[in-house]
Amino acid sequence: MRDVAVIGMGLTPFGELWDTSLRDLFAIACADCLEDAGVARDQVQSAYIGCMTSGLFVGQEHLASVLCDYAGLRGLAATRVESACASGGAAFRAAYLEVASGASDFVLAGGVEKMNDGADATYCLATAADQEYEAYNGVTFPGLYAMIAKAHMAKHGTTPQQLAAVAVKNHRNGAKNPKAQFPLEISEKTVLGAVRVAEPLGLFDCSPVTDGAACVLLAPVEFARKLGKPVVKIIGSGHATDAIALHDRKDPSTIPVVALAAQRAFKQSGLTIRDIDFAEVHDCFTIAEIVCTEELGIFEPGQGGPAAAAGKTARDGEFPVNTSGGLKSKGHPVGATGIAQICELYAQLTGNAGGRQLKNPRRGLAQNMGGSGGSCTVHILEVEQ
Amino acid sequence: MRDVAVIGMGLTPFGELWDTSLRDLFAIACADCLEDAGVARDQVQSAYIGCMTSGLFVGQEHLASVLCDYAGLRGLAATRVESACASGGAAFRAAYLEVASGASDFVLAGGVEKMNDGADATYCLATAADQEYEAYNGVTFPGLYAMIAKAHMAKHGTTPQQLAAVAVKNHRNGAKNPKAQFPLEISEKTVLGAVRVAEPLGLFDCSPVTDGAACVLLAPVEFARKLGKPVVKIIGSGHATDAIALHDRKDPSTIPVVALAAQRAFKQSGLTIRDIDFAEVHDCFTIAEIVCTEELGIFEPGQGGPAAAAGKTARDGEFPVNTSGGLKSKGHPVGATGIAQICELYAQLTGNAGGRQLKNPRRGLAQNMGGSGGSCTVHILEVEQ
Amino acid sequence: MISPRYHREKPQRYRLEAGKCTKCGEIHFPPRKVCRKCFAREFETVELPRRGKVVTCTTVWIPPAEFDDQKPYVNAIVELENGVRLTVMISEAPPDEVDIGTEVEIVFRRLQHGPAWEVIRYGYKARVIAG
Amino acid sequence: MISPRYHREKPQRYRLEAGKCTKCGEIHFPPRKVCRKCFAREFETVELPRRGKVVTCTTVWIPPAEFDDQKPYVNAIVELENGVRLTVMISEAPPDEVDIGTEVEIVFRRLQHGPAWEVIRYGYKARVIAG
Ligand SMILES: [Zn+2]
Ligand SMILES: [Zn+2]
Repeated sequence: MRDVAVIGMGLTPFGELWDTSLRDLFAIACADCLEDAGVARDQVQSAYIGCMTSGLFVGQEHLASVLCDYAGLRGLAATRVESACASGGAAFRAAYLEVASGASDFVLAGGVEKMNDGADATYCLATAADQEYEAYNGVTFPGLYAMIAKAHMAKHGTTPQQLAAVAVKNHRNGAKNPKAQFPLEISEKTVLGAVRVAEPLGLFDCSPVTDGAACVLLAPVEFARKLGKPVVKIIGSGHATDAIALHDRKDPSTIPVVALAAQRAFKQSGLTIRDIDFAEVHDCFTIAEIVCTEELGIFEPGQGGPAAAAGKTARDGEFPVNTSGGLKSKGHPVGATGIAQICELYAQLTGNAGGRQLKNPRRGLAQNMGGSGGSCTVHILEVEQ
Repeated sequence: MRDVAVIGMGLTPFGELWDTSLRDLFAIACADCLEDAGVARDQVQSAYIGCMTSGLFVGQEHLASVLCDYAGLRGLAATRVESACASGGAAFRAAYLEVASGASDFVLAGGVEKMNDGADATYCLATAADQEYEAYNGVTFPGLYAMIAKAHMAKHGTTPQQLAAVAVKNHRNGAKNPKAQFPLEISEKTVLGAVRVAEPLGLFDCSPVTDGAACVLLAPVEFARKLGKPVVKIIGSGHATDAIALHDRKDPSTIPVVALAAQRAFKQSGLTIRDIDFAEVHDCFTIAEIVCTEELGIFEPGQGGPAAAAGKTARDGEFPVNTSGGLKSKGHPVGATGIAQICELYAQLTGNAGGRQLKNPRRGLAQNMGGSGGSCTVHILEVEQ
Repeated sequence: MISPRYHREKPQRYRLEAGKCTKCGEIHFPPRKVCRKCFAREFETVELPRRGKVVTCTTVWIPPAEFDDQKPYVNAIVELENGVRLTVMISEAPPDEVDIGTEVEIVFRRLQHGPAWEVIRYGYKARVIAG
Repeated sequence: MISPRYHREKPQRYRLEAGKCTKCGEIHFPPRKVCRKCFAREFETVELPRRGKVVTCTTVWIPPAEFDDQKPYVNAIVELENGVRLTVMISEAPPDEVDIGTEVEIVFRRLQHGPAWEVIRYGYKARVIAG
């Protein structure tokens, strides 16, 4: 396989963008990405676009056709990819493999979701769970993660304060991100006192409903080296699936699909978590960030909560997690999230992360998860020094 | 890139399968495919599954997770791929590229659609067109192809009898296909006298609403050569998109995305249409087969109709098209169709096509199209001799 | 049709507002964020001309449920005088009066009323110009 | 919920019918076409036991629209006596009576009635067994 690099990124603002349609969101992110990369649109040979459920959110399928058309990319090979909230990560992996194979040189990986368009978001998102044997019985997505939290608390003594620490930290990071939906700091008191969604999760334990799009452009590393910019290589890609229903997995205090995807990415790169400087982690709910930091091996099982409370995952902590603000503060347009994570890695590794810039990070990891843990992708990016 | 072969296939019966759910359809096709290939399920590293709109048809997304779970394939990397009615072809291409890249050895390409589950199929299918600027104004999918037919008739003198010849021929082929939804011969009189759907198309010019699933397994050619079976190689893969709205393309009597995808597949294989022995062509409507045989170069522009009427595309004609019965007689579960076409190529090339077997075909082509021509894949398969 | 999407497209459906690329002059209907011809990203708003000709058409006998009360109706692709094309429903003409080349004008009409819990949809149709 | 899908799952929702692999004995609920454990494809129908314990649970305060009249309600994952797990709604118990380890029995109930044009959904819930 050829070595592959990310050579440009584009990201719309994240938020409730009532005036901007699904197709326009993608067109903006795509145009920004190609400008950033400095590559002409007719050089792009292929695109993979992550989107969870445009059919339910806005009544439109055949996304590769409509989105590329409106982005001015007519003619290229383009495919929409879906794996619930991991759609973006899955699109990135498919784009990576196409460049690695040698079939194409310039491949776009995009993601988009238009969630504020009148549809019932709770219903639409529940289609990422088992519709017949979970959602049918009244369980919501916050409800599934609440059951994970309950099990984690019972097994490890994780506390509501530790969950709140994740939200507080991610909002502190998001406040430095001009694209974030909620770029404002919040206090532990705000999180703990918020309206209840599904016990033990309150409103501030949950990521918001967001419109947004993100794109990155991939190319062979040899090409990237000619650009005179930092060269950001993809050195590991892991992808895994698991049973869709939470009740069909052994221990609801764990999300094993994350460890499996990470293990594959680490194996490819020949690294361990100790070689990674920072990570974007799928914090759809505060408990998700805690469990995922354990599954990734950043902390031992049960230590994710105490570590968050101790500031270990803060921007100046020993292992910064979600410098972008995460899904929690930046927003979570489900199909776009996996690509937005890659954008944050790329921004940090090229030194363009503005007020939230880490000091000379060398390797970042992005972990993007579908449903309650039915699918996961993990990617590791490294900047050449 | 490594050379890649198809080493097994599985196909459910096609039809109105009220007793079989989306997940069960896929599980059956997948299990049949792995048995046919003789590969253990834990060797399968990855899967791409084409499905157009399970969100609208059955209210379920996150397909890669639920389908692999119910197929017993838990843990592998799996992604759902969507490009309207070309979803299956897009899944096949992604699977091909993953094996070609060297990232994985055994990759499943599947497709599934559960269309008979209570949802309004006309609405669901219209999401493959521009929902805001086509469907909003009352146009249906048969309506779009009817406008293509009208333009083709005006430009080339194509007749309703020539359209009918496509339906009669495909039903003659489908009558020999035990998996076909409507395995029965029909007469020109039946086609011309049928209830009108959208002028000049009647009911028998249209493919039916179908439940079904299809899978093929891909592996490196070196592995395929050890199996003691005919070795069926993928020698060309082309994929293209175009504007989603028919009114945004220059000439509605043509479907240029087909020619573009074919050109890419021919370029890769170093062949022309003259080197191909037979084809599965996307006959979602009779006019589609006529236009596509022209776009593929089998016939000159305007000659698709006369050629069909003259029997040139019959099983014993100079260029057999849709020996499977095509979408028309075999059925058209939209996400599965592109894979079912590959199954027919594989069956013909390995000598397993039963009563519809061609005499020693060497190379077959599969053309799978999305919407009214917003996307298309073309694949060329060759059996080693 | 749910209301946020409906409201966003009103300038197009009620007034045929298009986007003209300030760099190359290409007119896009509906407006786009990126010019399909030159990839520029600035546009001015222009209204489309109302007259045009039928490029191709069909009579729909089996419509989606929400158009069922209007069947059979004619759908057409119309090319307006400035070359922009629209998919329209033909208003107030029997099917046999519409053919390729038929001259039409764009008019504002109710398209359908849908189920009770949805917005009533309005927009453009095309009417045959008496010869 | 539209009716073909509803009717297909009735044996599970009304009678807790599961599929037991005739080769390895693994019990699947709902029944499957392929055994997740041994990949065999033949099954016999068995009914699930009715008693079990709560593995984890939550109180849902913000439900989807169609469950709004029942809020707050408790969802739980229940492990039945034979090890099979189900996601259920808890019937007839205030939230604070349900916790990890709580013993429950499966009962047949109306789950919700949905909008007027849909089927009324029935199925299983779980009831706390008085201690
Ligand atoms: Zn321009
Ligand atoms: Zn078994």
